[in-house]
Formats: sequence, C-alpha cells, structure tokens
Amino acid sequence: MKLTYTASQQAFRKEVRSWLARHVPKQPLKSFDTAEGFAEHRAWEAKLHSGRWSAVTWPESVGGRGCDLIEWLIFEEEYWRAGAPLRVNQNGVFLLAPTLMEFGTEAQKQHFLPRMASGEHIWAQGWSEPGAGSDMAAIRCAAERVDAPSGSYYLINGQKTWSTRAVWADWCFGLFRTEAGSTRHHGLSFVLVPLTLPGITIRPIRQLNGLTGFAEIFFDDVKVPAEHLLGEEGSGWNVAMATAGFERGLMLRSPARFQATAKALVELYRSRRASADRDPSIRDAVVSSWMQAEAYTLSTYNTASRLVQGGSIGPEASTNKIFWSELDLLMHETAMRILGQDGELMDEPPAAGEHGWLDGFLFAQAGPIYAGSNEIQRNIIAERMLGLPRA
Amino acid sequence: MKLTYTASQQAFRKEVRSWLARHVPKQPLKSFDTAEGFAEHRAWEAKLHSGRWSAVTWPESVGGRGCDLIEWLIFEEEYWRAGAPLRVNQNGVFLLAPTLMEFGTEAQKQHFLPRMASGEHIWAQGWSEPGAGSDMAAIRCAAERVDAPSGSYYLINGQKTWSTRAVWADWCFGLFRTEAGSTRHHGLSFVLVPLTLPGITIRPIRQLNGLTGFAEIFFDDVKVPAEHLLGEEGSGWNVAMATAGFERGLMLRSPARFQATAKALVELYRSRRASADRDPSIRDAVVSSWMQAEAYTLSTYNTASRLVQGGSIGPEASTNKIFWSELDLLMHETAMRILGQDGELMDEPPAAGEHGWLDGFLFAQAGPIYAGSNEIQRNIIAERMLGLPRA
Amino acid sequence: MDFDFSADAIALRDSIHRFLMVEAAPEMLREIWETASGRSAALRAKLADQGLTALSVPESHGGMGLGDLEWVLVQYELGYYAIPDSLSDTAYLAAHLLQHLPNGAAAKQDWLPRIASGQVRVAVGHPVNRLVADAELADLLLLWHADEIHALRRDQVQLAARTSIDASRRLFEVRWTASDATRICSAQAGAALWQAVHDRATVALAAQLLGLAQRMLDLGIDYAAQRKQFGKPIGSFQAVKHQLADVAVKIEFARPVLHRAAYALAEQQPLASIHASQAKLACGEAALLAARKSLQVHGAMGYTWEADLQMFMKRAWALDASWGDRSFHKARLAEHVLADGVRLGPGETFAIPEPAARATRAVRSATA
Amino acid sequence: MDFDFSADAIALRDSIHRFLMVEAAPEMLREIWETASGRSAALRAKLADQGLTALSVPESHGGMGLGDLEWVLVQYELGYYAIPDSLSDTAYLAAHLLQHLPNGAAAKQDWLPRIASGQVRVAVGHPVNRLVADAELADLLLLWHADEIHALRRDQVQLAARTSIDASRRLFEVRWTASDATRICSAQAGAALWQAVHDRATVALAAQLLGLAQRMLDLGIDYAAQRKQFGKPIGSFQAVKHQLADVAVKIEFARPVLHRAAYALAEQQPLASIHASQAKLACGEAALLAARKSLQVHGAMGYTWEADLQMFMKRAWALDASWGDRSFHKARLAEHVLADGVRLGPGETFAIPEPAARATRAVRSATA
Repeated sequence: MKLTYTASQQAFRKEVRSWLARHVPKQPLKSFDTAEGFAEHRAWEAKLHSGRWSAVTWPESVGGRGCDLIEWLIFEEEYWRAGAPLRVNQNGVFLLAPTLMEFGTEAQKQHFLPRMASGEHIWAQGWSEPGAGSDMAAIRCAAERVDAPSGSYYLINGQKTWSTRAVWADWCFGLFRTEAGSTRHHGLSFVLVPLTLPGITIRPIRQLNGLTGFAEIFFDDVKVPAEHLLGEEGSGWNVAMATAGFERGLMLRSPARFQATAKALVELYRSRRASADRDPSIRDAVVSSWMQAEAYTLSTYNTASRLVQGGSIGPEASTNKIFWSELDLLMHETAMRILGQDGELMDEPPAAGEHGWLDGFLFAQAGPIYAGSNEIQRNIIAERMLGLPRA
Repeated sequence: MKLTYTASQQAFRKEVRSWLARHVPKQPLKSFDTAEGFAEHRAWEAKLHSGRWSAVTWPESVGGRGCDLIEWLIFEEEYWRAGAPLRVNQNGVFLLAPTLMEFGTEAQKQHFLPRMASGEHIWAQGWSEPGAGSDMAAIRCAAERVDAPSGSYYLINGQKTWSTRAVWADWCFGLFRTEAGSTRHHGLSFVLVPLTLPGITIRPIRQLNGLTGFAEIFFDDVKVPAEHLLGEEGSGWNVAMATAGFERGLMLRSPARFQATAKALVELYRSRRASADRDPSIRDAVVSSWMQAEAYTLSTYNTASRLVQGGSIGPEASTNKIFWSELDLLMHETAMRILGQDGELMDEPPAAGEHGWLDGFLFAQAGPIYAGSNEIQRNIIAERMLGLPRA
Repeated sequence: MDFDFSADAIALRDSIHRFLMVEAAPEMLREIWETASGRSAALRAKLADQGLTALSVPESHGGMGLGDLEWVLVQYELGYYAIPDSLSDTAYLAAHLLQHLPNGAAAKQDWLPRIASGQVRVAVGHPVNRLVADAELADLLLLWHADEIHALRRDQVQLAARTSIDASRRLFEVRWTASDATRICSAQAGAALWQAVHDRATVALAAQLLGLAQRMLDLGIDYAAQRKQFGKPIGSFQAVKHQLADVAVKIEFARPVLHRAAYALAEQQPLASIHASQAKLACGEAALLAARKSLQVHGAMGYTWEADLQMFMKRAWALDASWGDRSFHKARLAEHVLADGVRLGPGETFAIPEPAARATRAVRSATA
Repeated sequence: MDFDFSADAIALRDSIHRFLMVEAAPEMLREIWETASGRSAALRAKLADQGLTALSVPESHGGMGLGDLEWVLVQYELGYYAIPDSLSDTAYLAAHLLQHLPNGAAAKQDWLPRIASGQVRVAVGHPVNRLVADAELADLLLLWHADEIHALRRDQVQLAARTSIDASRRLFEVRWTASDATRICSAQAGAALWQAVHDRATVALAAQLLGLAQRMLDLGIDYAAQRKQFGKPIGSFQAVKHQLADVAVKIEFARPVLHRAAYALAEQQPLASIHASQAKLACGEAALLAARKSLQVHGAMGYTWEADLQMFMKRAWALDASWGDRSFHKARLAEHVLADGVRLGPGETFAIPEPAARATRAVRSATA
C-alpha cells in the first residue's frame, strides 16, 4: 500500500493545473441545454482538444495522452478544482469511446475517435424507448438490413426517448432490433446513427428546469449505412452491456465532482452558520457529506489502482451508482435547507465561487433514476453480488 | 372540533391518578419474563382488579368500568405517568377479550372474562408456527374434532412458536387446522387451550436479553373440550383477523407509552447535554422524537374520538404499527447515542426516574418484526389503502 | 374530545374540492404559469363566487365570519390543486390583520368589504420573508416596519421581480418609505398582530403542503398502477409499494397535527405558535418525502416539464421554506421542548400551560 | 497510488481467516460467553501459536515486527469471528505503548518478549474509556494518570466487575494509586503515546466493526436464502433484497476509508487521528445498519439467543461506543472539516498538511 503520487503524476497535475488556469473561461458558459450554450460547450471541447485534454485516457494516436486511470482521476480533480465547464460530449468520450475501442473496426476508430475528441461529433444516447426504460431488453425500434446495389444499409423505424444531448447532437448510438420477431436481448444490434439523416425527427423533452436536456427521436425509414454497425449484428446486447458497465461504473461520475460540491457545501455552511445552526442536524449533514465524498474518492482510487495493475471491475458498478446518487441528493438537500427561502430563487446571483445550488438540486433529483434506477441497482447487488434468489 | 376533556373525564383522571399514587409499587417489579417477576406481575393484576382498574373498557358486569376509548387513553396516560408495571396479561385483556366479546358464547364470556380481569388466567398467544410466521395462513397445527360419549373434544397435534408469555401462562388462544386437508385460510378454527393439559410441552425460547419472553408449544394428542372453540368451527380465520385488527390497531401500543419514553429522552438529553451536543444531530433526534410521540397521541385521540362517535377503524391499523415501531427505535437508538459507553452496561443503575434504556433498546428491536412485520404492513398499506396491484 | 370538523365546514370543503377538480385541472395551471402576471382574473373571480374571499371577513363587513378551522380545510384543497393565486394572503392573512386592527381604523371599513366581494388583492410583507409575494397585482400592501403596520397602495411602492422555481409564486423585492401617513397600527398593538398573522400563515402553508403531499402521492399511485416494466405494472413491485406506503404513513400522522394547530389558532391558545411550527414541520416533511418518492416512482417521466408532478414538487419545495424555513420552526420547537419546567409526557398533550396565558391576553387586548 | 496490501499481509490474513473459521465457530463463542472469566486459555494459546501475539513486537524482543497494516487485516477477522479475547489490547495496543517507551525503560525488556510468546495478558486503561477491559485476567495493567503511563501488576489494583450486554466483553472499574514506583513514562512523553494508542484502538475497533458488519450481512443472506414464506425464499422479495443491498453498499464504501486510516497510522501522518475517526464512524455505521437489517430479515428468529446473530449484534453495539463514541469522533471530524484554512476538495485527499507536521515530529521524538 502506498497512497502517494509519483513524481510523474505530480508533474502531470501541475501541467493540467497550469493549462486550465490559462484556459478555463472566466465567465461560466450558458447551459448546454440551450442552443447558444451548446455551441459554447462545443467550442470548449475543441479548446480542450487543442491542448490534448479532451480525452486524456485515449491513446495518443487518436487524440489522447494514454493516461492511466490514476492520471485520469488527477485530471478530473484539477478540472473540477478549476471550475471548468461541464463536458457536453460525456456520452461520447466516456461511454461510447470505450465500447468503440473494444468492438469497433479500425476504420470506425480512426473515423470517429478523433472527431469525438475534437468536438466535431457530439454524441447522444439512444437506449430507452417508451416501453423500454428500466427494462431495456424490451426494445422494439427496428433496424432492417437491406443489401442494395448502392451499398448495404439499415432501415430504421421506431422511436427512442430520454435521449440525452439529442436536441443538438450530431450522432446517436444505441440498440436496435435487427432481427424481426426476436425477443428480449436476442436479435439486437448496436448501431451508430447520424442525426442529420432524412426521416429523423427530434422532439425535445422539456425538463424540470424548463430546459431540454433530452429528446425523443423518431425514425421513419431512416437509412443508416451498414458500416455504422458496431460489433456484430445480433450481438448488440453484449456490446451495450459493456457500455452500461462503463456508464454505471467508474467514469460516469468522477469523485472530484462530489468533492467540489462537498467543499462548496462546507463553505456555504460556514458563510451562513448562524442561521443554519438553528437546525443542528444541518452541521451533521455537512460533515457527513464531506466524509462520504472522501469515501467515494478513496473507493474510486482503490478500484482505479486495482485496474491499473490489471485487475477487473467488480460489483462497484452498482454500489457506486447508489452511493454517489444518494450523496448528491444529500448534499443538495442540505444546501437547500441552509439556503432556506433563498433556495427557490432561480435568479439569485451566486456569491463568489458559489455553486449553482438550485440547478444542482434539480439535477440531483435525476441521479437515483437515470443510468439504471437505484431500485434496479439494488436488485443487481442483491442477486449478483450477494447471491440472493431471483423473484 | 373540541380538544378538551369533559368534567367527568377530568374527574376520572383524578380518580385514576389518586388510586395509582397509592398503589403503584415503589420498587420496580422484576421482569415478567422470570418466574418470580411473573408472579409479582400476576399479583399486580389482582391488585388492579381489586380497584376495578384491570380492564377499564369492559362492561361492569365482567369486571370493567364501561369506559370509552377516550377514558381508556386517559387511564393509560396516568398509568404510564405513574410508572406502573407492564401488563403481563396484555394478550388477554387487550387482544383476546375484544374477540371473546364479539364471538364468544355467553358461557365463555362469563367464565373467561372475570378470570382474565383478576389475573387468575394469564393468556399466551398461539399464532405462529415454524413454517407460518408472516404467512399465517400456512398454519398446520391440527385440531381434530372427536365426538366421544364423555363429551366432544379437539385432539390437537403439532407445534406453535413465538408464543408470547407462554412460559408461565395458564391459557393460550390460537388458530388450529380443524379440517384435515384444507389449505390456506380455510378450515381453521379459533380454540382456547388450557396449558396445563396432558400432552403439552412448553420449551422456553431465550431472547436477546437472555430472558424467556416467548416459547414453543408442542401438542401431542392434547384433548381440548369442544366448548373451548371460539366462534364457529372453520371460521377461525375471520375470528383471528378481528383479533389481529385489534392487535395492530389502537390498543396494542397506547401513545402514553411513547410519550413517557419521549419525556425520559428529553430528560436524558438535558442531563447529558454537554457530551450529547458534540454530535449536533442528537438534539434534532430528541426534538423529533417528542414531535412524533405527540403526533402519535393526536392521531390516536383522533381515531378514538371517531370510534366513540360510532365510526369504524380504518387503515390506521397498519400505519400505526409502522409509526410507533420506528419511533420506538428512533428514541432508543438516540438514547444509546447519548449514553455512549454507558449504554452497553446491563448493571448500570438508572438515575432517579430514568428509563431502562438498554432493556428498551433491545425490546424496540422487536417492534418492526412482531404483530405483522413492517414489510407486511407496507404491503397492506400499498394494496388495501393505496390500491396498488398485488404482485 | 372531538376531532371532527363541523358539518358546515365539511360541506364547504367538499364543495371547494369538487369545484377545483373541475376548474383547476393541471392544464389550466400550466396556462396560468406561462402568463406574464402568473395570475388569472377569471380564476380569482370564480374563487370569489365560491365565497372564498369572504370566508373570514366578519359578517358586519360583508363576509361569512368563519375562521381558522374552515381555512385549514380550504388551504388543504388549495395545496392539493396547487392554486396559483394570492387568495390566502388576501382573504385569510390580510383579512385577519385588518379585522383585528384597534378600533376605529379606517382601513377596516375601506378594505374588508372589498376583500369579501373579491374586488381586491392584498399583499402582506412580514419580516420573516425576505420577499413579498404577489406585490405586483396587489391593490394594497400591508407592510411591517418595526412592528408597526403600514398600508400602501401599489403606486406607493417600487418593485423588483424575482423568479421562483415555482412559477405559480410571484415574488418581489419591495422598496417603500414608512411615514405617519402610511402607518395604520402602532408597534405596541402591531407586534401581537404580526405574530398572529405569522402563525396563521404557518398553518396555512402546512395545510397546503399536506394537500400537495397527498396530490403527489396520488399522482405516484396512478403512474405506478398504469406504467408497466418487465411485463407488470411497476406498482406491483415491493420496492415501489413500500416507498409509496412510507409517504402514506407520513401523511396520516401529519394530518391530526395540522388540525390541532388550526384548533389552537381558533381558540387563541398560548401554545398556538408551537403547534403551528410542529404542523409546518410535519406537513413539510410529508410533502418533501412525497416529492422525492413520487418522482422516483415516475422515473424519467417525473423529471419532465410535461408530467404534472413537477408543478406540485416545485410548489412543495418553495412553500416548505416560506414563512419560516425548517430551521426556523425547528428552533422554535426545540426552545419549547428543551426549556426548564415545560410540561411534557403522558396527559400533557391537551393541557393549556398557565404562565404563557399572559401573552394570550396581550393578543386579545390588541385585537379587542 | 496502490491500495493493495503486501502479499505477506494477505497471506497472513488468509491463514488467520481459515484458522478462525475452524477454531472459532459460533458454538465455541457461546461456550466461552458462558464461562465465569469469559476468556479461554486454550483459545489464547492457539492465537499465540498463529503468531498473533508476536505480530507487532519488534524482532529484537522476539516478535515479528509487523505493524498497523497487518493489524487492520487481523482486526477485521477478529471482528468477523467475534473473538472473545484481549488479544488486541495486549498484542497491539500495549505492545505499541511498551515498545515506544523512551529508551531504557525496563518495562520493554520485561514485557515485550512475554507478550510475543503469548504468556501474558495486558490491559490498557485510557481516559477515553470509563472502564478497563479485561483487567481481571491481566498480568499487567498500563494505566493513564495525567498523561503519565503507569504499569501495575494485577495485585496492585482493586477491581469491580461491570456487566456488558456483550458477554464477550469483560469490563472493570479499576481502583489504584499512582506513585513514582508505578510510573514508567513521564507526562511529556506519555501524551503523544496515549494519543497514538487511542488512534490505533480506534482503527482496530473500526476494523472489527467492519468484520462484524460483513458477518451480520452474511448471516442475513444465508437466512434469507433458506427461510421460506408464502412459498418462496424470503430473499427473493425485493423488500428483503434491498435492505441487504443497502448494507452491502455501506460496507463497500467503509472499507477503503478503513484501509487509508491504517496506512496513515503506519506512515505516522499528521491527519491519522482524523482518518481514524472517520474510519470508526464509517465502519460503525455499517455495523449498526447491518445489525438492524439482518435482524429484520431474520424476523423473530433474530431476536433469540439461539440464533448466532445476537452475539455479533451485541458486540457491534458495544464496540461502536468504545474508545470514543460516535459523538466523540464526529466532533473531531467536525472540528477538522469546519476549521479555518483547512484544505478540502478535489485533489486534497492524499495531501499531507504542513502545519500539523510539528505534532508528528513530537510523536516521533517521543517514540524515538
């Protein structure tokens, strides 16, 4: 056991810090759930890419730095420490890219990864359908393979929903039923779809906060060139499960994010201590938040150090999801309790360096729901990790 | 709405208070889960009976005072306020008696009720069996009716378990399968069994605290006279459900009990405030405990006043059970947090008037389990009160 | 000992319930949310037609002369239907302040009949709130200044609008100047009146929060019974059932606490403030839990603007922190429960403490 | 950055685990619980045979010279098997105190070799604990007096036994008289040693609590998989699954916190006390939750003396309040987190603060 950084890791941290200090926008960008904000965030991805910071864990050949997971954690710490913008291409860089690297053809990798890194392609998710939420195997959206003289393609018909980033994204990845009449997780394929194709209609879904973070996508005889199949036809479920593993697992929510919130919460409490202490349980919740953010960080470093040494990811995927989503709720609920009547104001200017608590509070509400609801995660833990019998 | 006591209720309170002040033992009795303590508590029942206080809600003809539920609540308040002993015959007076009054023959009522009131008969419960806990309809213990020349009787064979008070009790009431081959809630009958009959073996079950509050009862060709059938043969499920309704409902745990604990908790906190405030969430838990005890009291008065006016008991039965059992846990866990390292000591002499916190803590652990586990109660609330579909 | 409301109060509640069920469907709320003012003159007129603006105005001033017990039932319905209107501020709080002004105040004659008839909106600026709700459309503003009560017309104040997450709340920073001309009540008499108004607002919000909790529970039940996953309604899964059952328990045990608080107000009991705080905490807790659990049961759908749930959640979050946030009310409870010599425990729930009776007399004399 | 224990430490842990699985079955614990002394010389001898008494005694005194990282793994196993013995007090805490006594203290020579060989039991009386564990069978008692360390033989103290709900704990009030003859370390050097022992005891208990949590979870899983109700194993019901899943989550996220605390001890880091407190809080919370949920899953069976669960629950309840209760450790955490100028947030988790380094040097010089 050795819980220290190497000299090279320390140098890496310095380099990240110094670059971010020079480039992080002084003014916060608009929300990427607005047209203007989306463009600003896309430009920020390009800026990151210009410094080779947009995908540090990727190989250098496709725009990354070949960082290991410990360096990635360091990068994330500096990123959140600097108050840098949220990543509009998280779907692509953290979720799709690992799947592409594992299942993609060489041509696919060379085509997609650099464009993802540069922000030229922003990716949306296409998992859920109206009848397939927690129960993803209930997918019905059809992709029929047609071998035409001009080239093979998939003819897509159906609907996706809760598609994150889809309102302004360029591409979407997801599961489609390529074998007519197949059921459950059989006969599904993982397909990459340009959202500019004819026959695609995108209907933005307005969220709690009034903005449109996700959308419905309607496919009406959409022709997707067959080379955009990822992995083998019919093996989409396995390909997707790898993605879902990443999603729920290590890289969806880096600990730095929660440490930044915990630190902001401590500062909020300290700045309003006199009123907050009228409810003494608030102080306890603040300290507990900090402890849990630390625990999440330690746990992630623990897993990362095991993976770096060639170990494999275990049940952390499901326990992580529950832990960070409940922590995020706790922190934001505590902040709202401290803020009292100021909490409801959408136009409250945050004090210097203050967190956008109301925005964060609303977003935290989604944590226990997306990326596999916490109920589903508890089932998985009970059945796969504890070995309890299925219902 | 009128939340005041009538002059006659105030007079009743005075009378109770004055009698208890003169008769409540100065020294706490030994636990009724010991032979000596059981005898002491039986004697206390007799003493209560001598003042006609052992069953105040019963008609005067069978040893009661014909009190309504509001007077019963007043009685309980004074009883707990006086620090009077726990009721060793709670099973009989509060659970069996209402069922006897509804389903019993005149002869049964005249025979059993006065003896119950006087403490001559202490009653045990005979619901659960090794394979029938939360799932009470899985009862297998058989009672075969035999019509002999010397008189009809039931021949009982099988086993009961978790039988509260059975170690030293005189009688037991419970459900037995009188129709061979019947399943679930069909073919069951409610029978009253003298625990002195030949063929009965009682094996005490040692509890968490080392004492024997419940027991297994083994029946080996036990002959119970047929006149001890309560209600009709085969209708035992309905008879029992009425009892279970009472059990989970209003009279199992009077609010005064929890108010007394909440008061003791406030006093404990005040007496150890300096150390308790190192964890500021303790004060919050103390105040919250008091609030919840008040809420439970108000809710019970609300129900009682409706019943007194001829209304019927609603879903309170299940919501009550969850509420008081979780409150009892909260209060005792909070007390243990305040007591810190003193909490584990079984021989710690309580300060003047102080609650037996460790005993109470252990007992509170059983709250969410007995009388229908809280999981079962939540199912009942969801299905019967909220109308959600069965699994 | 009787927890029942009068038959008349129940009839009033039932008729309001039926009325709002028809007149205040979620689609209408959405429309009003999106308007610039956030208020609908048509809705207010209908509420007045139902007699709600006249509820607690004395009969001598053209009202019905009813009180806190009727209001608590009405407020619950206003919460259940998330009514976007300043009815409560106008017809309950302002009406209370005005009618209890020391004798001879001209403001009573000027305003109470117009409140009763539904002609005017009145905003109330109490120091516990940083902002004043519904100031923009108010014909009259009753404002606190060092315990005095000042009455100003809309054109005598300057407003800056603030934006709440709950679009049915319209909040304003109010700038104004206190003067002898605007003062309608001295600090001596005003202090108890402001306290009485705060207590009523606290119970009013508690009732609205409980109504909101029940509505969110109902929405969760409906969704869980209809939505299918894995081939079954999600409401048949224990994980869903138990979350909703917990909400039901919280609501059941908040209700009598709320009703007792309203009774204590009506009876001007010395512990009315304490009971009001307890009611707001209990009902607020039920509402916050209902929001969380109903959202969880709704899944992603609950996170959308389209689903009705969001309107009720936002209102619950906002009201929970209004007229004294949880910390404020908890501190008040703690001070009471942990004080020397307080009477707690079995038999004390309905006892009226002696020493505090002086404070009650002060209120009574101020309102005589 | 490496969270892995050394291969030797893992091998030690595995061998102790296998050993205790065989030698410390619940039936044996029950037997020891019921004895008058609550201790088994045979068990102690076996623990010594496994080398556990020699673990952290320096090689120069006949021990293995291992440290906090090995101990944290062993303590977890002691918790998992609820071992009723004073091994930790003797071979970890007392051994630490003795070996770090300023040079020349005769007590080192007298006692360390006998600790290593398993011949003696040593009790430690620290002021954070009101009672002294295992005083009766102790050959030596190391007692605090105004930061000095005093060493007394069993016949130099008077004991009064106290009864813990956990029959594997044997607690005593100790009466004794401090004198020059009993003092083996000055207050100046003693203060840091007592602190170092307290930190180690804190981490030791945290590890035991985590082991207990895992054991109670395992008992709950076993029971839920076997016990049937309504024709199905109760473990197939979501209500049961989700309760046990929550326990698993708590355990998973307490474990790295515990290991970091042990590392901080081993490295004599300035924040070791803070990390120790955090570990005890996290592991204690996991243990308390495991007790509650496993009992709930066991139903009435869990409430009996017969079911093994009770032994582990009682130990968890007792240890959680020992060597500083939750309030004590929470206060220490709060003081750290809420202090002026403390470095929190992303990137600070493994940072070693500068100013507190002085305190570390003090410990080092005291133990040189």
